[in-house]
Amino acid sequence: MSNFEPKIIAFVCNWCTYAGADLAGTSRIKYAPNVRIVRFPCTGRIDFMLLLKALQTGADGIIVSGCHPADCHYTAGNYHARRRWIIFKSLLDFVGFDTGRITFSWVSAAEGAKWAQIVNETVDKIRDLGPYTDYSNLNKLGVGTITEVLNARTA
Amino acid sequence: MSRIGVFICHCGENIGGTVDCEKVAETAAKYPGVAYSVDYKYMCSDPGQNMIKDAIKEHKLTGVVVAACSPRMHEPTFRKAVSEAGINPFLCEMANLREHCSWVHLKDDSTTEKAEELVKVLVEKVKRNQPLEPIKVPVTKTALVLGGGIAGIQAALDIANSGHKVIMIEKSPSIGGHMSQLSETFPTLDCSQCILTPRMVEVAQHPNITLYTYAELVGLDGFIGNFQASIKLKAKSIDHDICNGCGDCIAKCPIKKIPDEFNAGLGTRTAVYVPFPQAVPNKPVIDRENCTYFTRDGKCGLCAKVCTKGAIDYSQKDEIITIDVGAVVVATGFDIKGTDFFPEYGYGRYKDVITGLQFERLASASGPTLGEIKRPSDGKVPQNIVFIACAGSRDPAKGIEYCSKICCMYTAKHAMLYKHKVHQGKASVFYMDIRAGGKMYEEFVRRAIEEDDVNYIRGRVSRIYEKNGKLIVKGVDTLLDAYPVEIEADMVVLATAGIANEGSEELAQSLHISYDQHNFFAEAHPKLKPVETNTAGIMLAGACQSPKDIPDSVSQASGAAVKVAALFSKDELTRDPLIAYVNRCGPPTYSTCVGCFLCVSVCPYLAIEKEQIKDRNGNLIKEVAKINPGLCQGCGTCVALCRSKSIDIYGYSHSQVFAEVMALFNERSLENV
Amino acid sequence: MIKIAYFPGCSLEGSSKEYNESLLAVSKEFEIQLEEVHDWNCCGATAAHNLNKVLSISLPARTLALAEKQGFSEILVPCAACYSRLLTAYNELNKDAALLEKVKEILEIDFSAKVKPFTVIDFIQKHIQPKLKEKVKKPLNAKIACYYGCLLVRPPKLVEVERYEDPLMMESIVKELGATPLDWAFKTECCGAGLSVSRTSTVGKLCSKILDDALSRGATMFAVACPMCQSNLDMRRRNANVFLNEKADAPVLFITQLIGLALGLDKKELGLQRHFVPFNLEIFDKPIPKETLGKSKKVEEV
Amino acid sequence: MHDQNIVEALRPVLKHKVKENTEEDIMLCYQCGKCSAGCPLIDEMDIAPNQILRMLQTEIPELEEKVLKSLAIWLCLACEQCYSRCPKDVDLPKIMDYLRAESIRRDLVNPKAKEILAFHKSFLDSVRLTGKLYEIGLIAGYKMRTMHLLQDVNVAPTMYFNGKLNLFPSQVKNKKAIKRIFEKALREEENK
Ligand SMILES: Cc1cc2nc3c(=O)[nH]c(=O)nc-3n(C[C@H](O)[C@H](O)[C@H](O)COP(=O)(O)OP(=O)(O)OC[C@H]3O[C@@H](n4cnc5c(N)ncnc54)[C@H](O)[C@@H]3O)c2cc1C
Ligand SMILES: Cc1cc2nc3c(=O)[nH]c(=O)nc-3n(C[C@H](O)[C@H](O)[C@H](O)COP(=O)(O)OP(=O)(O)OC[C@H]3O[C@@H](n4cnc5c(N)ncnc54)[C@H](O)[C@@H]3O)c2cc1C
Ligand code: SF4
Ligand code: SF4
Ligand code: SF4
Ligand code: SF4
Ligand code: SF4
Ligand code: SF4
Ligand code: SF4
Ligand code: SF4
Repeated sequence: MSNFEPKIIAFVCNWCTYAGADLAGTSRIKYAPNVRIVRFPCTGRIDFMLLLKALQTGADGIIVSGCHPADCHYTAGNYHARRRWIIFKSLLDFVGFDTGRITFSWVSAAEGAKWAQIVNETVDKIRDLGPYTDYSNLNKLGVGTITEVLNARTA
Repeated sequence: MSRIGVFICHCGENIGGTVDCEKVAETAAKYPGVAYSVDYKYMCSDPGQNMIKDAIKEHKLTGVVVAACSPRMHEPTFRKAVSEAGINPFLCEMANLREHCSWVHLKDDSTTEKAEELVKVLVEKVKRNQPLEPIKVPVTKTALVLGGGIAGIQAALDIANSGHKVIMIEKSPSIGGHMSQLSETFPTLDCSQCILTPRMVEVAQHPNITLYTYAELVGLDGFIGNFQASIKLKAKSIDHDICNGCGDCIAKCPIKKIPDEFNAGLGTRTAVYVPFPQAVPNKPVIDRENCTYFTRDGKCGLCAKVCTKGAIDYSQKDEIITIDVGAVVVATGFDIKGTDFFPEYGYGRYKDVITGLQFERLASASGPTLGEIKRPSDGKVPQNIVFIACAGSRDPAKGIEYCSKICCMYTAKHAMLYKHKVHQGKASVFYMDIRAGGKMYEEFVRRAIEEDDVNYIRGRVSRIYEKNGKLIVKGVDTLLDAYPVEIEADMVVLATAGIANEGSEELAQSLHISYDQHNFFAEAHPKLKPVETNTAGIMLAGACQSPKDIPDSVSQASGAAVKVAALFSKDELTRDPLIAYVNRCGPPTYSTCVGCFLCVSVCPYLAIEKEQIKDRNGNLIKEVAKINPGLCQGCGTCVALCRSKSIDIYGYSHSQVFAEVMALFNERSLENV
Repeated sequence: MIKIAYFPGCSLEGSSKEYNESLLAVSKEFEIQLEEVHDWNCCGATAAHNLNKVLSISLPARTLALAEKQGFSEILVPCAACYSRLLTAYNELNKDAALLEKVKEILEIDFSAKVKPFTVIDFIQKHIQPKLKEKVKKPLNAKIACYYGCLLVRPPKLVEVERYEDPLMMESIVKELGATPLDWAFKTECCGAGLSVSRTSTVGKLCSKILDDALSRGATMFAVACPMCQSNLDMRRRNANVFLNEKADAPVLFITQLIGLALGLDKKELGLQRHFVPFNLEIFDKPIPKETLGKSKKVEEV
Repeated sequence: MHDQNIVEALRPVLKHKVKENTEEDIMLCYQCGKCSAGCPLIDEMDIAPNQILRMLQTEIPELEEKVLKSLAIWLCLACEQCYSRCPKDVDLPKIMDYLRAESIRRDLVNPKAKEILAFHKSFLDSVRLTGKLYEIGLIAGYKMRTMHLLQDVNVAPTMYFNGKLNLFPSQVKNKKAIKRIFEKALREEENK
């Protein structure tokens, strides 16, 4: 396990965290290369089924990050995201999923250094937790089926 | 079958120095659906763009991924380029290899591998992109200006002079704001009223400006170019169309002891009042919270008896009007902290410990002392006066952590005005730093010290208490090894912090604009968009954004006015069509929407309506959600929320985002899904 | 009969016996039983926290632990310095789990540090004041400077007193005793506290400023709620008088002694003979001097 | 030269030690002087409270030593005035506690602080032996340490006659427990 490199996927909003990660770039702040950013208009858009999908298909850890409370570009999307996350988290806890694999945070457009720090911390944490192997259990939550339905409909 | 073109940019050494761009291009060429893949030194240069255009034609591309810098930098550039080559601009996406990859990682295999994956993600996305047309919306060429301080006045006049209509709303009975309360203004010491009053009058008389005083915004719906403002016109209890402003009612009103807001509580006023002699409009209103006719069931009524014009109308009601406007300038200004929140300065108990604004009124020729500096407790002229800078500012423990910006300057001004009026008096200023960054500002402060002999002491005052009619001010001089300084002052002026107005949070929420942690309204970008907000069509001017002096407020107001004028220069607006929609299909389902309308409650822009689907005979079959494309801003909250997955959103559709995730890690999906 | 855990502290056994005596006497009048924590020890005062942090937490922690074992959840601590030490220990132990473990190991007692200390002022406000007015037999005719010193009101983050620069709790109590509370500026200035023995003249100087402010505003006596304040203003009066133009002779009484007097308790029972600055009941017969100041707004109705 | 730099880099900086041990960040202080302005002992201190923090901010070894040798750290009464008014929430009294302990550890105690230290030590002796403060014992111990044999002769008799002095110490029953606390706490301190 010594050379295990965790795969981290980051779901970020366009206005705050994506821009914050841009700032980390323009400031040349170095951080672990394990993270892949997927851009969303707002954390409010993030469907938590996506998180499960990512875990099911190979992610070891996830970062969800958007604007600070009260700073949402769309006024309130991040509140809705947070509310849904709380419910979702209890569901995950219920099925015995280690929610430590999911980092939920706020990073503003001005917080390049914070972004780098969150990535590094998450990578370290997931490295300690080891690869995620319990993914077949996620089928219990119906991930596979929902995605298939979706793909069928929106293809 | 998709034919995607992939264009990998080196950005000179910026990307190429860390990422093996050639290898990325080679790998990308093997991704399913990729028809063409190439790397080049500077993709955004003219030759780079031509390369893309040529490839589109030559390889009959159906989509383009440019893997270069952040899309926040060059997405518009490349979308424009592809559309010039004849494909829809929304079929172009950017992979961020610079800010999110080469600049933040070291040069090694894992970085190149990451670059490859980032490209792969966007290839999968762009395959599912749809051609979209920008949304066109008409523009209502009337601006709403909220707040009638100097910032609002300047913005209103500039917009009106560029030929557009302006509605101005001021919540108090007169426009003028804080500037009308000031005595003389730094750095030139010209009389505040003298430069302000002509502009106030110009606002009132301008044919393009409609002024509503004693009015408040109650709601704002709509979007850039097409807002609907609801405005509450508070009952003035006087018909201003009839009233001639003679003032007889004011002279007779028996309720005379109301603390006068205009004089910062230093004087009193009557229940029917004009806030100050130069007020615009110069006609009174009745303050219903204090008039006994209202507080004690019709008692008094004197003003109605003396008014020869019959203008008094106790039966007037608050009225709500709705106005269509195309843009909004928020110029609601600021407030200052009182003296009561300082435990160590007496909890606001000492009458002769006053705020800077109160000092302005004492120094003003139109103030309660007619410009003579007299202390509030006994009317004596203070012989020894102390000013305390940063009172509550730069004080995270008790006040606010930021610097209020204007107080160094007005404190120097106050000390100077005092010395000009009380020649033999002694003036001391306790300060921490002197912040005088502006044209002629440093010179102004030096003049106070060098010519007017104001005693500047570097140190924060620990305590003020009263003894034998004197205020004992205890500090140290930190430039003299913390030498104790104890001054027996006759009056103390606290330069209290400039803070956001009470209720600014609610106002921001009803305007859908963001605000910072101190409740000041937030600009869209701290340097490059200092007058816009994050909500298109709403601009900021003046001290509602952060404490500002008059020159800064006026400059920003003119900037906001230009933004409004530029918006009004077109008849139609276009904007990105990345918006949500509820699916529709043929009978018998019509839509998978089950009509729970949970989405309606989460949409921050009230963009979701109910739609009735009826048969030919007009019988209701089903009620479903419908999104108004004019209102939807594309946040996607409804998309994630809808349990029946009936809503999707262009640009971030279910199929796009799932494909992105699956593109990254498909090893498990093969075994499991 | 209400039962309350009680930590008198060393000075109430020694140099400030009268505080203990008057507190017990008054409590009895209100049918409150103060039960001393069994085998309590010294809080370590300033000496411990000046020299050794772990010691400065462990000493008061032992008393907290013993009180916990005896089934209490709160503890009355009349000395402001002890109160400050116990409250600091309470807070640190609740904030820092590692420290709690360490202290448990040092004390060899298993406890959870959940016993919260409170002051005599808290005690009076909660248990005495509501029934005080009806019990007052001899209203006090005096202008009383209520002196709080430092540690009853500071640091505000720890002690949670609302108006920590100008507290009004004792004022509202003496008002119910029929006395006039003084509006003055030095209520919370420091008396020199722990320097009493080692730098007596410093203490004299600090006390002289406190005396001067109160007396120049017409105070006839002082009310205190801390043994250190009392002994510095009383026992060190000679050292303070050196710095004053006129010798100060206003007595310094514990708030509990004042309550006792108003209830009609015996002078001796309240330990009033123990003071350095003599106290005579005649003081209440003298007319109250005119207020020398009147510039500030009146203290809000207390 | 090079070695000198390494030595310098490894030197324990006092302000860092303060932070490790008290969690108080000396860099928060912006030198407004409010603490000194209200300090009851400012007239007698050789270094004002804000200056103490300033000296530590500089990281200059000579100034750090000057602080540890100062009388001011011993005069501080922990009256908490400065902390309750500091705009930056710097807990000066807590920092002072640490500086005193460090001053003892490095054997830099100001000679003029002899009385104060003697008082504290006598106080703790009394507590160690009896579990409580035995005032006569305290004064006796203090006098032995300082040789101020005549101090307070004027108040002691009155104290005695007023019943304020106990001739025999009141004692904690479980003296072993107290002894143990002292031993363990001192060991803890030495391990720093
Ligand atoms: C003591 C003092 C001295 C100063 N001296 C100087 C000086 O010498 N030189 C200088 O350049 N600057 C000086 N200033 C700064 C100057 O006052 C400000 O720069 C200026 O007032 C800012 O103008 P504004 O229009 O942004 O805000 P304001 O003057 O605060 O005006 C805001 C207006 O909006 C109205 N309003 C508020 N909320 C609403 C609402 N919800 N709906 C409708 N209307 C609303 C208010 O009633 C007010 O009329 C001084 C400030 C102070 C406090
Ligand atoms: C060391 C330094 C650091 C700074 N850091 C920051 C910072 O971190 N953040 C920040 O907000 N600001 C910063 N600034 C300030 C910032 O640089 C200025 O605010 C900004 O550049 C001003 O822009 P400008 O367009 O007014 O002037 P300039 O940037 O000076 O541009 C003027 C342009 O006009 C051209 N020009 C001059 N004369 C003529 C002529 N006669 N005809 C035609 N063209 C002419 C010049 O060639 C130049 O291109 C910094 C400035 C300096 C010096
Ligand atoms: S497209 Fe972006 S990454 Fe490429 S050269 Fe231009 S700025 Fe650099
Ligand atoms: S209401 Fe009547 S009396 Fe009052 S100012 Fe107007 S016209 Fe004059
Ligand atoms: S009715 Fe009201 S406003 Fe008119 S005079 Fe009487 S109190 Fe004044
Ligand atoms: S402008 Fe000057 S007085 Fe005002 S907060 Fe800033 S530094 Fe302090
Ligand atoms: S949440 Fe979905 S199902 Fe419910 S009303 Fe909205 S679109 Fe229809
Ligand atoms: S995406 Fe949905 S929630 Fe967001 S603005 Fe559009 S309709 Fe409203
Ligand atoms: S009051 Fe606080 S910030 Fe000011 S000098 Fe003292 S410690 Fe520093
Ligand atoms: S705690 Fe110490 S430094 Fe602070 S004011 Fe009191 S005596 Fe001075």
